[in-house]
Amino acid sequence: MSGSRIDEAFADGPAFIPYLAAGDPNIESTKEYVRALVRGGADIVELGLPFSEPIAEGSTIQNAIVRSLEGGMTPDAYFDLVEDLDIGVPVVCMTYYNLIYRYGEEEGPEPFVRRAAKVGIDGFVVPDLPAEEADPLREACDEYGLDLIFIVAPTTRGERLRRIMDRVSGYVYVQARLGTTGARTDVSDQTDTSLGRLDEWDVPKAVGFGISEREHAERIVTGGADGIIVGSALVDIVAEGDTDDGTVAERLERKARELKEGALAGGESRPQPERP
Amino acid sequence: MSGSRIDEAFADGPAFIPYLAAGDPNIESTKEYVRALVRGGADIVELGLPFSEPIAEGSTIQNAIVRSLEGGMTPDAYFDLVEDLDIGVPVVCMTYYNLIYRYGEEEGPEPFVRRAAKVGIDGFVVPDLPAEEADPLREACDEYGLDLIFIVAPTTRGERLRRIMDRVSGYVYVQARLGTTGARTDVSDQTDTSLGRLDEWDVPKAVGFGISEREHAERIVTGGADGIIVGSALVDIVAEGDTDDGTVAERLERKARELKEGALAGGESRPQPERP
Amino acid sequence: MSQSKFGRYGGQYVPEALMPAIEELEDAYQRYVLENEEGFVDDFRARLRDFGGRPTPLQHAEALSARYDREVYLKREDLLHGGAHKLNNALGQALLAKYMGKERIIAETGAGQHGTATAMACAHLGLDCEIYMGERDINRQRPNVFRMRLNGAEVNPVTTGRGTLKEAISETMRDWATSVEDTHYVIGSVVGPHPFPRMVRDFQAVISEEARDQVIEKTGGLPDSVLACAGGGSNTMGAFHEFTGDDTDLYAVEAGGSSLEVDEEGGVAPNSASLSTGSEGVLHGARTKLLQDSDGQIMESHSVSSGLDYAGVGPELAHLVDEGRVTPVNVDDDGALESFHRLSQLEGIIPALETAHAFAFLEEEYEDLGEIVIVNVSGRGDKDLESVIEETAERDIEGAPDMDVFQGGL
Amino acid sequence: MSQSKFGRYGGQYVPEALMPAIEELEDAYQRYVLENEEGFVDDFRARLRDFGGRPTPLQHAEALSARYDREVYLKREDLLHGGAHKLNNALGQALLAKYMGKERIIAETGAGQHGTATAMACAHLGLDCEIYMGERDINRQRPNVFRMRLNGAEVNPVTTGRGTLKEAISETMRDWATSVEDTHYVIGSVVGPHPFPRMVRDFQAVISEEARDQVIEKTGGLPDSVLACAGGGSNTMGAFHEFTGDDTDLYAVEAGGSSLEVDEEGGVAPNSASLSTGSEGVLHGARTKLLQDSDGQIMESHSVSSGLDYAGVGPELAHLVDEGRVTPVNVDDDGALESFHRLSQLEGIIPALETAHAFAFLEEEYEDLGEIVIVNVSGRGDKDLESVIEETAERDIEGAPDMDVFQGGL
Ligand SMILES: Cc1ncc(COP(=O)(O)O)c(C=O)c1O
Ligand SMILES: Cc1ncc(COP(=O)(O)O)c(C=O)c1O
Repeated sequence: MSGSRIDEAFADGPAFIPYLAAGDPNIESTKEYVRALVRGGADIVELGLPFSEPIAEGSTIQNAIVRSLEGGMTPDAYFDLVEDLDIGVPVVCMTYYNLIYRYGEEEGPEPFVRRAAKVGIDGFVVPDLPAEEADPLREACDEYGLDLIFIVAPTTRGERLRRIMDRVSGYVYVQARLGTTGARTDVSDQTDTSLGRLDEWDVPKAVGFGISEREHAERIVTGGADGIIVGSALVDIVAEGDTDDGTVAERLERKARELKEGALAGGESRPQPERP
Repeated sequence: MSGSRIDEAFADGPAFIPYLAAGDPNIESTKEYVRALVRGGADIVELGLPFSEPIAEGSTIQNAIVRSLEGGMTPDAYFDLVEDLDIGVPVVCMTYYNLIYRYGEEEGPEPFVRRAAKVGIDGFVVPDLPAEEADPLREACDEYGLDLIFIVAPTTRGERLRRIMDRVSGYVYVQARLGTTGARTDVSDQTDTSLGRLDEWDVPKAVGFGISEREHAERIVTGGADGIIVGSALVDIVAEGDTDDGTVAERLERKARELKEGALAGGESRPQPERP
Repeated sequence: MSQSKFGRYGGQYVPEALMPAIEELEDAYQRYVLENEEGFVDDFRARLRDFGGRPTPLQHAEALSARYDREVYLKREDLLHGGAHKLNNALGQALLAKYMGKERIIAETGAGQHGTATAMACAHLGLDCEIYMGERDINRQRPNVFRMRLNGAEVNPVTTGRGTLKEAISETMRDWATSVEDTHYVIGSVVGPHPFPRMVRDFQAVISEEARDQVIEKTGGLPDSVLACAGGGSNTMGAFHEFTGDDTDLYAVEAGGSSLEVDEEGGVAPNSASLSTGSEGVLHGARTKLLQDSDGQIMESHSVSSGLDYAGVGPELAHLVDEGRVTPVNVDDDGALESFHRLSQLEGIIPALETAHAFAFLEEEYEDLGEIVIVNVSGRGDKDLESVIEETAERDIEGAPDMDVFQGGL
Repeated sequence: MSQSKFGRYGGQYVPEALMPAIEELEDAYQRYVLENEEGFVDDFRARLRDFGGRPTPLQHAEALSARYDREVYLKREDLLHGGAHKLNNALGQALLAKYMGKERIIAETGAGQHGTATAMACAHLGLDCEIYMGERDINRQRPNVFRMRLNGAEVNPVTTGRGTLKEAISETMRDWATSVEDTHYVIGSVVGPHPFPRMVRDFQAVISEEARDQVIEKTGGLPDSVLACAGGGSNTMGAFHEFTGDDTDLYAVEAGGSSLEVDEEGGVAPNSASLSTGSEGVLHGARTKLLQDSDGQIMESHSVSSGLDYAGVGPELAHLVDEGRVTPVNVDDDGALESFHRLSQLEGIIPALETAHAFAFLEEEYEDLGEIVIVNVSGRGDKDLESVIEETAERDIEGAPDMDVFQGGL
């Protein structure tokens, strides 16, 4: 659990982790958008591999997934996309377990992980895979040196929390509020409590679900987060398309910069965490 | 059970008994139509007092009843109509029991019968009043010297037949076939059998239900009937209104003549019954 | 032979052509139903159980009991196959017809519940079936028309008059007068000539037989009152019969329609409250209480519920009212609709609009009904959804859900 | 704690936010359902009896027995309150939620039967209720939508995907992920994460508990085969559970839809036969057999019956099929429609279109089903009238009544 590319991404202060649905609306655009986000300051990129039943997503990302699937996105196309990216920051694959489980000829998650490692993916977030069912994927990740990021929810406590934190690597995805993904206009009070519960663990804590503004980013990092994850606010920009305000790529870069600045500002207003 | 005006109507050979719904389409017309029928040879007139639930009638007479009720026909209007008629042949009131039962202030059929007698009605046919329920009406009729005609159906046999024939006066209404009133194009085979069953009784037998043509009339009288009752075929003419073929009254008179001739022809082709 | 009258009511006022069939039926009723010849009654009970789903529960209604601060029990005839108490009678008569060797069944229907029950019973027993239904009712109760057709029955529209139950009965009697030799007329309520009122009551009495045992088992005693809606009165008599010897108050809840006033001129009584407001007369084979004008012409009745929309009522019920044993009461269309929504929301039971009348009376008069009240849930409301949408939209019904999405029908 | 897997199937593949609620539910299931804490099971059984109408009959089907020359028995779940077996589960879970102190119930529904059952149970128990339903299903099952509204439930249309059951389940899970602290998700079949498949089966097992006793009482022995239609599989598991230890053949009849062929390109499987043609995968919380493409994307399923229109199936059923204990079979839309009409006409029972699938299999394969056959009549067809009119008119269905008068709908 040390020395992965993901770990390094948290080394220089609070990380900004944008999410996009791969293939929304097509493969070439995704490459362009990801690069724009990196230019804007992304430290890690979460790239969604669309699944037809995205039970953890709100309508913004659901719609992105529909666009992507209609554009012909498949696991193989996804891997090719990542292979082509070459962006210099770690890529985390966010998808649902069935796609991982079904991939390849052999049974289980191993073929998927093997291929992911090969194309340069650094870790996974699998929203429908709680710690209880994660052992096969955890093993395959270990074998190929990939991180397996778990989500902790506001409802995760005590024994459960321990079970998850025993298995997590890369960072822990702190779900800022109950519910599904989706941009909000406020910061949930649950966030600070959730972060507090994680004090005793040394793994980086990245907060997601609902962050859409510079101020959110700042407040959350001030509250103790090591990173912020932003998805729907960016997917909204993709969905809007080019406007008078700039192309999608331009606006993504601008938004990324703004959020990253928020995170940095938050980082300065609190005692820097000791990093190992 | 002797010497009533109805009995006399059967004295001179087979009787022709037309039926019309009183007040169809209005009172003045009914008077005109009844007189036309008498000119055509009617020996007795059955004049229907319309009841809202005529369960024994087919659609022809149902419609006539609707027209009459919509024209404002009531029991009192009916009595006035009959009182005005002055046609020289007996009038039989055909109606349903509720109108008889409800009439007047006192309970039971007596007020209705009293008034009927006063306006010159000679008898009743009440299709929904079987022998079992007829005693109160029979008594009132006896009191005022009116005949109470019963219907015998093709299904009426044995004990039932006896019970009816014990109570009948004027004539017995032989229902030519099962079902409701309505003009037909054939003569039912049931008719002869029904007539046969009545041989032992000496009261006049008039056959109705479905007779519409001269030939029917002839055949039925040949078969032993003492009279024929014709309703729907005449009501059809009323419903049609005046045509190129003549006014309603003219056509009713013509039809009556034709049917009466049929009856007479039938009478000649069989041994005349002995009359007391 | 059984008595043809109940006090001054009842009798056999039918065309002579039908009398032999009625005598045959009296005989069959005596032998099969009263004397259990050939095990008819056992067969009937077994079919009611296995095909019909008897016994139906007597349910303690928690929300209503709390609302009215007394123990309210529901006799759940809505759970009977077909969705109403009507099957008790339809199955009994269709089976009797089969024992009598009849091959064809005819019946009238108002709400369509008796028609569907008869069609189901005939399909179950392999009998031919034709149903007469007023054209207006056909339009008010389309799903039931379709269900009858699905069960293989013919549905004959009746276009005379206002096209409701009264006309349908008249028309079925006309068919019977033609077809009487091989056909049995399965009349749908405790109306018509003897022996129908008595026989239909006997078939429906299973309701109170069960309910009486059940209420004793659940409460240790008898109910203070029993409530049932009354159209022709079959669920009423079924729910009351076994209690008539007890000290239980019996309420027959009629449809007050839109008003108890009568339009003599138009021949319309905008209600179906023959027990409450009617007068003695003869209709459809029996002397009973009727809605009629001063001449004796039968009025067009009205109710928001097709199954109560009838100008007459069973002669036995008329007699029990005269005797003071049954109390006739009535509630109006609005009250019935309100109760329809109330029961749906509070108890999770969507009642027939007919049934809803009994609950409307409960709402109005619960204070006088004693500690233990049984309401007969004569049927379920699935057949009424379309009517409820329309009628609720026309009114301002307390507690109704927002109907907007259903404008334009289902 | 109970086992979370059935062989290789089952498990708990859900977002972490839900896991604490699922653990809480496991605990409540253990205590209340398995150990009858606070008399939960007694309370549940009493309500099933009095509110639900249990036991339902096991009826000897005379016409079908003659037609197939063997003894055919019908387990009459169509007589349960609400019109389908669904209430067994909905009432069990809603009651459990009440014991757990939850105030709000959410549920998904396909045919609307689980939604109506849940809405009824919630009205009965005084719980708030919201139902998610695919927009397409809302249009196919309007009367059920209205019934839910009448019972005071909100009905939330789900517009993603093809707007059927799969999408409704996903959307309900999303709601639950937000509301998990005060809300219980009443899942509608033996699907979803552990403990749902086991718990729903336990609530539905009353079907086979009764049927096993009843068939022994009626025939002196056990049936040679039991047939039940399989969507998610709750009526199937309910009808099979108590027979799994016996020597009785168990047939899960799936919807063959219009074809068993799959359109990989379009992402559509024009059937819902996941047991017969599906492959292993993870959906809606469990590992089970699924209709999916070679990438693992879930296919849009199809069936003429909304209630079977689902790409997955209960994990226990998948396991029993792998073990050879349950035989998966399927019949197509046409066969189901034909059987719908056949049962309506021959037995006087209008079945749900879902249920009709089991009868279609009986018609096709009766020769191999042995002497005594039980068919589980999972529901009644009142909700399907509109669909049947449309679908029958589109096809040339043997034995269907003339539909002309119903063109344009009910
Ligand atoms: C559910 C229901 N309740 C009551 C009635 C009224 O009939 P009766 O008074 O004969 O029970 C009907 C008639 O169709 C009905 O369908
Ligand atoms: C009548 C009926 N039968 C069967 C089903 C299929 O569900 P399951 O397989 O869970 O019993 C449904 C679902 O709605 C239904 O309504």
